[in-house]
Amino acid sequence: MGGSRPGSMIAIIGSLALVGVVSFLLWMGFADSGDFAGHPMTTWVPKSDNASLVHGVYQLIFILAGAVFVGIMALTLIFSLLYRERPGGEARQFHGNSRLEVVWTLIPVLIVVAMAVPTFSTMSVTSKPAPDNALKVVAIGHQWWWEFQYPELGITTANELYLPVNRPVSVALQSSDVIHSFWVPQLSGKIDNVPGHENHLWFTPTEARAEPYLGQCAEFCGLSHANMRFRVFVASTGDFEAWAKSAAGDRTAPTADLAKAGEQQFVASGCVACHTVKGQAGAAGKIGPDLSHFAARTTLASGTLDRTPANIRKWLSNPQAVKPGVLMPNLNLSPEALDKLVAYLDGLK
Amino acid sequence: MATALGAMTHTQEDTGLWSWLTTVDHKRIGAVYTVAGFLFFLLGGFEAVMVRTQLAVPNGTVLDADRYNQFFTMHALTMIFLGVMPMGAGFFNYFIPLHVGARDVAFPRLNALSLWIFLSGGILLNSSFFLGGAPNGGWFGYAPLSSIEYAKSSGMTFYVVGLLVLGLSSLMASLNFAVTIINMRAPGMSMMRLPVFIWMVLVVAFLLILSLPVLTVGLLQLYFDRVWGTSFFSPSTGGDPILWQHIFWIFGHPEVYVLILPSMGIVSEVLPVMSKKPLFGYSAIVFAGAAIGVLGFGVWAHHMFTTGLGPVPQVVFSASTMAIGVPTGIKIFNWLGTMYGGNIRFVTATYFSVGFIALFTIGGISGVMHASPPVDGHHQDSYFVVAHIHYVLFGGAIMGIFSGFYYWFPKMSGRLLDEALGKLNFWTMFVGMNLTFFPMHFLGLAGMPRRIYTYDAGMGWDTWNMVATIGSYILAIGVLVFVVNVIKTMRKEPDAGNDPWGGATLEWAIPSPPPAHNFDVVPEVRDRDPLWYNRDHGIAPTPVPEHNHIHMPPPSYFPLIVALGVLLIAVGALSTLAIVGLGAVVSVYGIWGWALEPTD
Amino acid sequence: MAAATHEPPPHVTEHHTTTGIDNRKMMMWIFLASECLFFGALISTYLIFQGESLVGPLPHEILNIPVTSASTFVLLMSSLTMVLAVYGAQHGRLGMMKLMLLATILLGLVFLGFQAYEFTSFVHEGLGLTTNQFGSSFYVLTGFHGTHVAVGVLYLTSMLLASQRRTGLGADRALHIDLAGLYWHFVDIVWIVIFTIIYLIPH
Amino acid sequence: MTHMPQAESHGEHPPTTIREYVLIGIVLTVVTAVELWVSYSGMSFGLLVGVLMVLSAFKFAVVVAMFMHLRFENGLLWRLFSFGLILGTAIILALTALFWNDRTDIVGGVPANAAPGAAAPAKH
Repeated sequence: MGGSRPGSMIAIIGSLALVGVVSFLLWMGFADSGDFAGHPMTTWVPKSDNASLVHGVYQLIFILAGAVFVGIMALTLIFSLLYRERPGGEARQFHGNSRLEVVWTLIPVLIVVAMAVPTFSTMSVTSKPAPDNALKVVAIGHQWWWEFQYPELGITTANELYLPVNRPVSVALQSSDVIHSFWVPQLSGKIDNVPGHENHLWFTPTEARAEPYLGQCAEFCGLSHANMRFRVFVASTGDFEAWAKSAAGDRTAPTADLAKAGEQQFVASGCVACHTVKGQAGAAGKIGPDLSHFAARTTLASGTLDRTPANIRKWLSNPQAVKPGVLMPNLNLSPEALDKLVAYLDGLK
Repeated sequence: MATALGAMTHTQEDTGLWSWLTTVDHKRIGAVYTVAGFLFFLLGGFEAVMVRTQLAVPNGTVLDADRYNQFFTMHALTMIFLGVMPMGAGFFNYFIPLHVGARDVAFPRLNALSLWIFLSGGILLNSSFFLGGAPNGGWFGYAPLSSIEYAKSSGMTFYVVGLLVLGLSSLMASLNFAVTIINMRAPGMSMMRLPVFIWMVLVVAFLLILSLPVLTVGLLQLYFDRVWGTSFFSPSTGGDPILWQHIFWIFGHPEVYVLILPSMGIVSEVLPVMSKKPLFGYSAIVFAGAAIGVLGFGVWAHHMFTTGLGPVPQVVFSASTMAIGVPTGIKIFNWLGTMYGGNIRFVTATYFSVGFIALFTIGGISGVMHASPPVDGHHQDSYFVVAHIHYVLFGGAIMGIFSGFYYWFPKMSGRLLDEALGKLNFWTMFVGMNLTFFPMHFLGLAGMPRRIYTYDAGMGWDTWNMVATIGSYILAIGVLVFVVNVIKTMRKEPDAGNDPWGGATLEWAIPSPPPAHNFDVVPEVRDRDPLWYNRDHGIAPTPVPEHNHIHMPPPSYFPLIVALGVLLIAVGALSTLAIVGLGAVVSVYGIWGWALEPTD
Repeated sequence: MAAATHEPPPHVTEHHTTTGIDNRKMMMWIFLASECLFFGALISTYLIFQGESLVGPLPHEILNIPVTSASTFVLLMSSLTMVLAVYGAQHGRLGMMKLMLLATILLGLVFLGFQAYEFTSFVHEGLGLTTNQFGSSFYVLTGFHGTHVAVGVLYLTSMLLASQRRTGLGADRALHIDLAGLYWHFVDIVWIVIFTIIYLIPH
Repeated sequence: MTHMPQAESHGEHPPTTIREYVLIGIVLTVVTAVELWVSYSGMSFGLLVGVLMVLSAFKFAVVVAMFMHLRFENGLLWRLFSFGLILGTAIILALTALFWNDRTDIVGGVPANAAPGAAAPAKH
C-alpha cells in the first residue's frame, strides 16, 4: 500500500510497533486485573462449573475484541502517517470499491457469528433448570443487606452464605424493596433481584477455600448501594454440615454476667422488634437480619466491617455513620448499654 | 462565551437582547443552542470531576452518599440531554439549511420554540439542586427506586417533569428538521446527494420522533405513580418494575444512536475534505446509518439481560445486538477507506476526527462484547460498562462534536481557531480521556460495580481509580484549553474567508459568517460534492440578480410566550394545579397569537 | 446560469417544496406517526396489565358496552362531518364548511360527555384511578385519548372562530381545515383500536 | 429549475363526492355493528380476536385512506406515516409477547418463600 510515498516502510513498521507496545501494556493491565491475587472480585478466575463455561466464551470474545482492536488501531495510525499532507502530494480520487466493501461487510459478520455460536451453546447449558440434587437457597435483597434462607435446612442468615463444594446450588433471587443484583464474580454472572418477580441462577462451586468469595449488590439500589456487600464461604461437605447443624439450632445462651445483662438490654432497647434471636424469648423481629448466630459471622453491617467488639460498638453507637440511610435508628445508647450489648452479641455463636 | 455568541451570528444589524429573544433565524438559534449546550457540558463535566474526586481513594470523604448519587445522576442527565444533544442540535440548526441549500428551516418560529423550551427544561432540571435535592436515582430512573416510596425527595419528580419538557423540545425540533431535510432541498439536491451529516441528522430526527413518545408515556406513568398514587411500576399493588425498564430502553437505546450518529456525520464531512478526496462508499455509509437507525429499535432489551428475561428473549436480543455491530463496522472501514490514498491535511478538526475513529472503535468493540448475555453477566452494571459508554459518548460523540467545532467555527464566526492551542486541546483531551476511561475496563474486569460512592482498600481498585481521577483532571484542563482558544480567537480580526478548508458542501460558497438569508441565489446542485464539481467543471457562481429582494420571516415573540406557558405548566406539575391552569392559558394565548401573526 | 434570474421571490417558493407536499401537511403526518408510538405504548401497558389486578372491579364487571358503542358511533359520525367540512373548504362552500365544523365540534363534545359520564359512573361503582391495575391503565389510556379529543375540539373551535373573521383563514383555508381534519381523524382511528381492545374483546 | 416531479399540485382534490363520503360513513357504521355482534356472538376466543382485529383494521384503513385522503396523496406521506404505524404495532406485539411468557411473577410483590414479615418492613 502506498509504496510510492517516501518513508512508508518506516511509517508502517513504526505504527505496528507502537500499536504492539500499547496493546501489550493494555494486555498487562487486563492480565493484572484478571489476577485473583489482590483482586478478590475479579471476573476472570472462575470457580464454579457454569462460571468456567462462561469463561470460555469470555476468553474467546476477548481475543476477537483484541484482534479487531489491533487491526483498526494499526490501520488508523498507518493511514494517518502514510497519507498525511505532503507538498506536491495528490489525493487519489475514487468513490469506493465494491469488492472491498463486500469483504469488509463479511469481516464483522464472521466475527459476530464466531461470537454467537459459543454464546448460544453456553446459554443452552446455563439456562437449564438446576439439577435435582441442588441445594436450595433463597437470596433476598433488602435495602441494604442480604438475607439468605435455606428453606430445606431451616436456616436464615445475613450477608454470609455457606455452600458445600461440588454440590450444585440453586439460588432463588427475590427482593423486598427495590431492584438489587446478586453478584459473586468468581461463582456466577449477576442476576437481578426484582421485587414482584423471582429469578433463578445455579452453579456448582468447585473449590473449597478458607478465604470467602466476595460478592456485592451490582444494581444501583439507593443511598447505601456501595455498602451492600456479602461473602460466600465454600466449605467441604463435612464442614458445611457441621455449620448447618449449628446454624439451624438456637443461639448459645449467654453465661457471663455482662452478656446476660446484654440480653436484657437487647429487649430494653427494642432490638427485638426488628431482630430474631432463636432461643431468646420475644426476639422474633423480621425487619432486620437474623442475629441468632451473629458471632459465627466474620463481618457485620453487610460486609463493610470486620466483626470485632470495637466495630460492633461503632455500629451500635451510630449505624447511620457506617451505612447511610440504614433503617436501624440511632438508639443513643449509653456506654454501659453498649458494653452489655457488645458482650451479648459477640457471644451469639 | 457571550462574545462568541455575538460574533457567530452578527449577521443582522439588530443585536440587542430583544432581537435574540424574538429571533427566528436558524443560525442565531443554532448559536444559542451550541453555547448553552457547551455551558451545560461544562457543568456536567464539573459534576464528573467531583464524582471522580470522591472515588480517587478508597473510603473517600469528598461527597456523602446522597450528594454522590445526585451528582452522578445529574452528570448523566446533563451530558446526555443538556450537553451532547443540544450541541448536536446547534449544528443541526446552523447547518441543515446551509447544507440543503435553504434559506431557513421549514418552521422558523417552531424552531425558536424548541430552543426556549429546551432552555426552560435545562434550568428547571438544575434548579432541583436548590429545591430539595436533585434527581438521585440514576439517569434511567429504575422503578421502584424512583417511586415515591423509595425516593421521597422531589428530585425524581424533577427528573420526570424535566425530561418531559426536554422531550417536547426535542420532538418539535426533530419534526422541524425532518421536514426541512425532506422538503426544503435546493434544486438538484436529491436524497442521495445529501451530505452524510444531513443523512445522519435525518435518521436522528426519526429516531427521536419515534422513540420520545414511548418515553413520554413512561414518564407520565411514573408521574402518576409518584403524585397520584397509581402503581404502574410498584410491585406492591400489582405493578411491574420491569415494564419501566422496557419502556425506558425502547427510548433509551435509540437515544444512544441519537447521541452518536451526528458525530458520525461530522466525521464523514471532515475526513473527505481534509483528505481531499470523496467519501469512500457514500451509499454504504448512508445505508449503514439508516440500518443502525432501524435496528436500533430492536435491541433495547440487551440492557436487561440480567433481569431474568428468559432464554428466548435473551437470544433474540443478543442476535439483534450482534447484527447492529455489522453496519457499525462497515462505517469504520469506510472512514479508513476515505483516508486511504488521500493527501490528508492534519489540522485540529482532522485530529479529532481520526481520534473519533480510534476511540469510537474501542467503544464499539466493548459494545459488541456485551451483546453476549453470559459475558454481559459480568459486564452489566460494572465499570466495564462505564468504560464502554464513555468510549462511545466521549470518544465518539464528544470527539466528533469537537471536530465539528474546529471545522465549522470559521464558518460560524469568520475566524479560524488557533491551531497550536487546538492541537494542545486535542492531545490533552485525548490523553486525559484515555487515562480516565481505559482503566475503567480494568476496574470492571476486577469486579468494581458502577454507581458505588465508596469502596474498600484491598479490592485491587485503588490504583486504577487514582489514575482515572488524574485523567479526569487532565481532561478538564483539555476542555479549558478549548475555552481559552475560543476567547483568544474571538479577539482577533476575521481571517477565515469563505472557504478555509477547500470544502465540498454548499456552506463554503457563502460568506463567513453567512448573511441572514444564507444564499443570495439558491444554488443548483449537480453532484454529491457540489463545490468540487463546480470547481472541476469550471462552473462559476451564479451572479446575483439586480433586484434581489429576499424576504425573510420577521421576528416573533410568540414562541417565547408559548415556552413560558410550557414552563408554567411544568412548574405547576411540580407544585400546584393552579399554575398548570395558568400555564395552559398562557400557552393557548401564545398559540392563538402565533397562528394569527402575519408571516409575510 | 440564466435560470437564477427567473427565480421567483422566496415567499412564493415557500409553497414550492422539493416533494410538492406542503411542509405543514408533511409535519402533520410525521407527527401522527409519532402519535402511533404514544398510543402504542399506552395500549401495551393496558394489555400487559390485563389480569394483573389484585382487587376488583374487573373490566367485565364494569364496562358498559352499549353506552360506549353509542359514543363510538358519535365519534365515527364526527369523522364524517369533519371530512365534509374539508370538502366544503376545498370546494369553496364556506357555509357547508362552517356548519360541518360546528357539527364536528358538537359531536366531539358529546363524545367527551359520554366519557365524563362513563368515568363518573365507574368511580361510583368503585373503580378509581388507583383501585387496581385495570383502573390505572384504563383511565390513563382513555384519559389521554379524551385529552386528544378535547385538544381537537379546541383546534376545530379555533378554526371556526378564525373562519368567522373578516380575513377568514386566508389563502391556505383548505389546507388549514385539511390539517385539522387529519388530526381529528387520527383521534378517531385510535378510538377504533381502543374500542376493540378494551371493550369488544371479552376478558 | 429542476424541481422534482410533483405528484400532485395544489388545488387538485381527491375524486370523492359528498355522496361517497356518506356511503363510507354508513359502511363504517355497519362494520361497527358487525363488530358488536361478533363481540356478543360467543364464538371461540381466538377466532373472535382474529375477526375483530381484521374488522377494526379495515375501519382503520378506510378512515386513513379515504377520510384522511392518504390514498390520493404523494406516496411519501404514506411511507412516513407507516414508520410510526408499523413500529407502534411491533412494540405492542413485542411487549405483549415478552410479558405473556413471564412466569416469574410473585403475586402482590411478596416473595413466596420469604419469612412472613420479610417483605413488609421496607415500606418506611
